[in-house]
Amino acid sequence: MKFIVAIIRENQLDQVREALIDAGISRISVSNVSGHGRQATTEEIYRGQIVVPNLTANIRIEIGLNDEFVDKACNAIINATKANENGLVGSGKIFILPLEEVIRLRTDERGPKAI
Amino acid sequence: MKFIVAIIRENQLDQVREALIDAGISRISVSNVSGHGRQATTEEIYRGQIVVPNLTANIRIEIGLNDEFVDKACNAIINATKANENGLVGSGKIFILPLEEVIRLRTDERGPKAI
Amino acid sequence: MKFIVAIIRENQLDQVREALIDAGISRISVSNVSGHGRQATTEEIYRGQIVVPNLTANIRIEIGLNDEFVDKACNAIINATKANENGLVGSGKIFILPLEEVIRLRTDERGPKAI
Amino acid sequence: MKILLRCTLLLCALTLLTTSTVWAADQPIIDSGATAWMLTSTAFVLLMIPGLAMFYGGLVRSKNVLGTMMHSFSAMGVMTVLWVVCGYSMAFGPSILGGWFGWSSDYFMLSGIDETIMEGGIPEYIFSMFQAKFAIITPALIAGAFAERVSFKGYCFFIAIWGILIYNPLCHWVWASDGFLFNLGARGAIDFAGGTVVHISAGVSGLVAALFLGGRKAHPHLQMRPNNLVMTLTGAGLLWVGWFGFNAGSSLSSGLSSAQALTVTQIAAAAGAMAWVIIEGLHQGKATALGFASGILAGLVAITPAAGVVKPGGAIVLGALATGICYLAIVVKNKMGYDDTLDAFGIHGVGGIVGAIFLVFFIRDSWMAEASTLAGGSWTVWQQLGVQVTAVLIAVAYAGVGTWVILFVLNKFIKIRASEEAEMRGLDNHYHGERGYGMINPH
Amino acid sequence: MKILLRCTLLLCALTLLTTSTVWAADQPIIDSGATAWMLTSTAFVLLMIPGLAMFYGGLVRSKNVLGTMMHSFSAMGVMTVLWVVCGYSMAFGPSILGGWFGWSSDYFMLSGIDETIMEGGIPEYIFSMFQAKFAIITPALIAGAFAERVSFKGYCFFIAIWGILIYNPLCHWVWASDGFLFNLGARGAIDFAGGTVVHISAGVSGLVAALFLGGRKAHPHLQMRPNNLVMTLTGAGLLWVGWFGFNAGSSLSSGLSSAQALTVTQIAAAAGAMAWVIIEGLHQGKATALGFASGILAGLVAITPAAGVVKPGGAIVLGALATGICYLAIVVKNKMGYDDTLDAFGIHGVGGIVGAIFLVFFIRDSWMAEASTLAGGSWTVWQQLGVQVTAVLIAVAYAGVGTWVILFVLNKFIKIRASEEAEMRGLDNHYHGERGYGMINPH
Amino acid sequence: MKILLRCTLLLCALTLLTTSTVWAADQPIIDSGATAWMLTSTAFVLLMIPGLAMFYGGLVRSKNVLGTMMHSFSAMGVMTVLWVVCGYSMAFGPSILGGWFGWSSDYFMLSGIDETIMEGGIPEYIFSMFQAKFAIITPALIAGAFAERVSFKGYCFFIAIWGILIYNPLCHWVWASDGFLFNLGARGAIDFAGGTVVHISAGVSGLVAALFLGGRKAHPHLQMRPNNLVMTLTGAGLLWVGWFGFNAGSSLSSGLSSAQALTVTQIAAAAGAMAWVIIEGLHQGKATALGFASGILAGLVAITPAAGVVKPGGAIVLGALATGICYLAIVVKNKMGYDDTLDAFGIHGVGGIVGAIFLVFFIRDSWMAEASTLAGGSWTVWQQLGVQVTAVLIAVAYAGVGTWVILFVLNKFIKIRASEEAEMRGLDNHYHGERGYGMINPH
Ligand SMILES: Nc1ncnc2c1ncn2[C@@H]1O[C@H](COP(=O)(O)OP(=O)(O)O)[C@@H](O)[C@H]1O
Ligand SMILES: Nc1ncnc2c1ncn2[C@@H]1O[C@H](COP(=O)(O)OP(=O)(O)O)[C@@H](O)[C@H]1O
Ligand SMILES: Nc1ncnc2c1ncn2[C@@H]1O[C@H](COP(=O)(O)OP(=O)(O)O)[C@@H](O)[C@H]1O
Repeated sequence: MKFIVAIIRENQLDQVREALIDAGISRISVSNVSGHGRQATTEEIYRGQIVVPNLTANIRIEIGLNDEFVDKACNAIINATKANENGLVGSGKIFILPLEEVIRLRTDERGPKAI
Repeated sequence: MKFIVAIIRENQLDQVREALIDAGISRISVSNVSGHGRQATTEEIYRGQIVVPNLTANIRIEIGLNDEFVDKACNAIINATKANENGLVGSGKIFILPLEEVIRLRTDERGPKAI
Repeated sequence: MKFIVAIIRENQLDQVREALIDAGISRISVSNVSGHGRQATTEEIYRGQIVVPNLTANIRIEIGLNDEFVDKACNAIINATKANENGLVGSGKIFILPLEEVIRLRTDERGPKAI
Repeated sequence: MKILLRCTLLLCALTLLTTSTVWAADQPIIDSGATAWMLTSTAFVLLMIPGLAMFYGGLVRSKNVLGTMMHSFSAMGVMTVLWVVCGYSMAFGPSILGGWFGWSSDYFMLSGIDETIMEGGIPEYIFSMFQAKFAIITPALIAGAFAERVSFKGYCFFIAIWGILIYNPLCHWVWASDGFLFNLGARGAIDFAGGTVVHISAGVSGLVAALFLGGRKAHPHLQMRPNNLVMTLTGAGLLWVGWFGFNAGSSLSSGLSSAQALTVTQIAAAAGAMAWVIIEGLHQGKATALGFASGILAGLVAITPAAGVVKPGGAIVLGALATGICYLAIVVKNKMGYDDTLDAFGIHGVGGIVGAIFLVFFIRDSWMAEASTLAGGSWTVWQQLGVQVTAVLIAVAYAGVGTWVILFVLNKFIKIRASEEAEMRGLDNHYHGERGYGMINPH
Repeated sequence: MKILLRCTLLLCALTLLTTSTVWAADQPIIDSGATAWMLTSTAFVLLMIPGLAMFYGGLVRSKNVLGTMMHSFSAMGVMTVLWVVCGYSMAFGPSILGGWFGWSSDYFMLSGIDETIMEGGIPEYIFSMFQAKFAIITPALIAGAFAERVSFKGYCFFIAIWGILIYNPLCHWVWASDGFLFNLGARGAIDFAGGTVVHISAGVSGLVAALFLGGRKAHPHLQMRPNNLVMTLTGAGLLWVGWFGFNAGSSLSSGLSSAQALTVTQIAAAAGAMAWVIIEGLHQGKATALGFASGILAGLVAITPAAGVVKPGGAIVLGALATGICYLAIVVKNKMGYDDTLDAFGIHGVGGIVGAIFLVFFIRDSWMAEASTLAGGSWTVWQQLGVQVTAVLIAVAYAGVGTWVILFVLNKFIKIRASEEAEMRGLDNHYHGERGYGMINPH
Repeated sequence: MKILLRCTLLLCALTLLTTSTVWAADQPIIDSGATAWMLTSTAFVLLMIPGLAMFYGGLVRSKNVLGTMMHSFSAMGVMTVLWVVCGYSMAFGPSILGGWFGWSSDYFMLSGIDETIMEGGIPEYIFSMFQAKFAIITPALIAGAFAERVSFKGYCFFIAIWGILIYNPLCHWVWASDGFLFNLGARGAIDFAGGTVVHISAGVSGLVAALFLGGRKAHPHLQMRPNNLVMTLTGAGLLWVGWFGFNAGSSLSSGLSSAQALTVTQIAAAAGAMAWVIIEGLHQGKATALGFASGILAGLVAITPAAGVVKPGGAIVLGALATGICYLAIVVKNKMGYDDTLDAFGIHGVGGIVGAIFLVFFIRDSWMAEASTLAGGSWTVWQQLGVQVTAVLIAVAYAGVGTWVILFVLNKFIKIRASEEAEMRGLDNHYHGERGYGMINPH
């Protein structure tokens, strides 16, 4: 099993979620992060001054997956974030970590079937 | 050492925390996540329309543990979340990841004793 | 490759960020967490009553790194948090997890060069 | 604003009497009390704009919160300037073009009223500014219908044109002494503080606009939840406070009719709010805060046209009734599935109609009596009902058709609907280059 | 509201004089100025409700923010309706049942006062609505004592009954011209704007309720911190503004006594706030924003009964004194460990008592002089002190016992205390099916 | 406050006329209407404090939100107390020390004005409290210039001394009947509601303080973004509402001049806001909410000195002009890189100067006519321009130098600048021991 952490643009959450659902992955956890990277972030303007935030608001998606689903998930995310690229550099990352065990609290099931 | 990520119901944080402390685990990090799963989430109502949110607010607990504590921790969480189940499907997951190294910033200690 | 999760004091984010950048690590993800630990947290006062919060606001930094950068990163964080220690116990932890794969969404690059 | 005539006449008579000994009053002298209350009302009505911004702003998704609040605020900018340039003149100048609207070069830039005192002892400036607030709030209400999907530029041009072509004429018909609805029937169509002019017109226009622009991309398959109900609730509180200026100020005096208006306003709002939570409690088992706030609005909207003629008992019924029907309307909307995002029609349109029509059953006897005399002999509730229905239908038709035409034509020049990308990234980021809640992410 | 008599009489005398030439005044004619100010005050006092909602709402945990704000808002609904139905009648009708409360069928649905003008030239409607706001805010204040653990239904029924059985009688005793506290001693117990009626009764009832319902599940071993002090601070600001209506409006006129009341209100609030941050600074080394806000409240509460009789110097002392004692009271509370969650008693109860009692040392000479004449010869501070203490004790006893009885009986029919689960999941989710801050989680 | 003289005289003449028959007025009788409006204005101006707190508070980083709001709130505490003790006396007592400031033992603790009625029929208490609000808001405005880096204690002492040594004298010169700027030229320097006294002095002092204290540690290399623009926008709304009291209240009456002031206030604010979003739209391609809010302020600031003398047309130009120049000033600031954090100078200083100077081109003819007669024959715009420029220069010089001296001396005793650690950890945590947004972290 793998544990995927994907950092995406704030405004691509909906697309990504739909893409994942289409790929049969319905269980995810989403949170807010601020990112710092090379990405040309969408500027903000305050009192006539352009501010390139040094921490951009991004979305962090966490998914526990069985191995056979990993590629599906990654491709789903990659394709979903391709859309509306509107020329901005950088649209985040996917990190794949090893996952040793999962427990479904509701049923105490463990391992792959608990994902 | 293991790195545990537990996703639980927003409103069970207090129970879980107390259970963990009873199990001798006093160091945790908690954050807000929104989850999407099979869980029958507690509905919300807006202007007479029942809304089943497609992203439910959950709590994410992160714990770095020494191996011997892992089961204790999991059981504590499982039992704590059993309570007040009030028939709602799904109360999250526990993910167990391998942890290679820990550093306590205050003392520079490393490894198990730094947990 | 490694995946570093560092929990630091809320108010040391700027120092840490600058230290990391000096160490050549410009890509990070930052989020809010509430922590529970041994740390003597900065008290808060409500209506003449001193409150030692049982969940302190901390900052969580996530960094995907190539192995050769891990020590640099850790040292940067350690040194940055040493400053302004102002006698408070505990200034968090660094957790180092194994990282199997990274994908840069923008270019589909994988592995070390995608970090 | 009919009732006020009676009392202003009285007032000015009185003031003249008390002072005629002093000088031959070439123009009525100031009634410092009435003036004080009108100054205050004007400020209170302005308070409704931030109130509305909070109410609407809290209901959308975080990425659109600033854009939505700006819909209210920008109306404050656009409409004020227009009002000074041509609005006041079109609304309250003598009828031209067969009464379509009014015009008086005197009112251009308000240049002619620099020292005018109206009967009732109020400087005309205040009346003009008080009315300006109504012209501001009406388009701001419309914005609720197409929240989260309109381009800022498109919106600004829309409300400008809408204000000129729809609001000003309607206002003229109903409130100008030579407006034709003002003189309909025995004592005219009853619209004390803007049931038809403000709420019905806004609600209907909103509905038309919502249909014209279509629903949000993700509507209804993605559930969209309020970003800040705390703010929405607070906004409802400010609206309630501001509404006292809105209604009690419409008496254009500081006396009995103001007191009557304020009283029924308070009562109807409370009744509406209670009714909503009770209905919801029975229907859904929860008494929501948003429901309470919506009930406040429904009650306030319904009493707006009626504030001058109904008594407390009537206010309770009217408030509760409006809530009941608005609740129904929204349930129906959800069934039909069109995207009147923040229920501009569901609450302001429906509530306004309910108020304007059902008020006839609660009219103060004294009012009916006078109506009878004016009508020469008799004037029945049913005759007045006819008048009210006519007024409502005219307002609905004019606002509805007019709005559609405006949108249709304007859309040829400016894309009113926000671009796909703007809608996805959020109005705040795309049109305003800002984010509303910086504190949420570490920064 | 005693002082106002003097000046309203003067005013009406005046108005009559200036106008008697005009007609034989069958009823006093409108004083448009006084009316304007009373209309405004009524609106300002209503502003205190959102203000209080923000103040309280910001202090609880996020999961209860809406539920707590709804405690203030729902009072606006429940009490207004009740006031129209029976409250005004019970409070200001002629005494019945040996003066327990008043009643006048005229006041049912306010039907009898549709055109009444009171001496002072104010339509009775406004007086009634102004008073209604007091009946609204009092139970809303109580809610602070048992925040985060009361069922919404239970709360609504509680305030309804409490308003009828506790507030209305108290209000009658203190403010109705035939109330027995109104006629105690030479010039009656001094309670200009509601020290006993509003704050003491609310504070004491809150304390009783807090004890009756018991502390929150996690109190005190879990530290519970405010979810939004920014909102709390803003709420305190709105409360300050609203309080001008509360106090200066209680003069029921627009003249000297209003000015005096407004002045001391401003001063006492400032003195209270300063005192709090100074005390806190010395005691804890930090000057907290919540402390500043609490000091504002303490000062305002203390000056409320006194606003008509003390001068600026006295206001400073009174404000600072109240803050000092409230601060102490809260420290003691924390020691004793009962769960008066938002210090309804610690600030409103204690502050009200301090104000009502210590005001005697700062009474304007002119007032004492008149008192002496009325008392036929002499009237000392100590005699007045006796009167004040009596009034306070009566209020404390009546509110305390009464509240306990109400809770005890009501609890037999409805569980007032929130269920374990409701408390754990939060009032917002459980009773209202909503969340206050949607923006915090990605959505 | 010059204009008001004319109208108060008229008013009192009138009142005397109508009532002289009644008694030999030993002191002017109350004008309940004017009193009502002044009571209301006083409350409205107080509303500006929470408004300003929200406006400023939303613009800083989360860790400083409470500290920044406390800058506004604590001014409410400190300045009120000082005003009662010595401020009113220094500002409006008869000149002493060659007119540097005034003094009258009568005004100590306001003891001498307990029953005074001013011409115009307003209790002096209200005038004193109305003026107190100006003394509160001015230092609160300064705080914007050195936000996020000042120690709370240092700030409190600074505003106390600044109020005494800078504000009171300036206020005396401009508004006291024996102030030398009040009597400059034909009809004095025009400063209707505080362009020089409030905005210019605040802006300039802010600039000096910002330079004296130096920039924030992270300025400019770290981008610092607003924590809550939603709150900032709401605050701007409250400021707009409060400004009606600020300007229309400065007529010290309830009549024509109040109406004129209110009208131009509304118009200038709208024009300013529109202008800002248009300029920004052309310059940056985005119409920001913060820009809109800033435009509102620029317009309001510019009209403040002019509200009594310009007409609607002029108000539009003045508002737009002020916005244009303020926008420029801020662009320049960003180039120069000094850290006037929230643009206290960029908006209040610059806007105030623009208003005070350019108003001469839009003065009402009637005013110029009277000026001519007073000047004995002729009085040209250019002469008035001279007067205005003089007044502005004096204000700039006095406030600038004075502030520098105060800071220099005070800094010897108290560290005004926040410690490195305080700045890093945030004012909220370090000075107030609190956090503003508890809801953001699980708790
Ligand atoms: N090595 C990394 N560790 C943690 N977060 C990262 C890392 N690289 C990228 N991110 C996250 O992804 C976001 C986009 O990063 P960016 O630098 O634009 O990606 P790219 O590598 O394509 O340039 C950043 O804002 C950051 O939040
Ligand atoms: N595979 C997963 N990856 C990430 N988060 C998950 C996963 N499964 C569950 N979660 C989190 O746990 C919460 C509960 O999930 P749910 O589907 O109800 O659990 P169950 O598997 O018991 O049905 C979800 O809202 C989501 O936040
Ligand atoms: N084992 C752990 N698992 C998760 N988070 C931890 C752990 N240990 C520490 N933390 C985080 O680091 C913060 C500081 O912890 P603290 O106990 O002060 O460190 P120390 O171990 O130096 O005493 C805590 O608030 C918590 O958020």
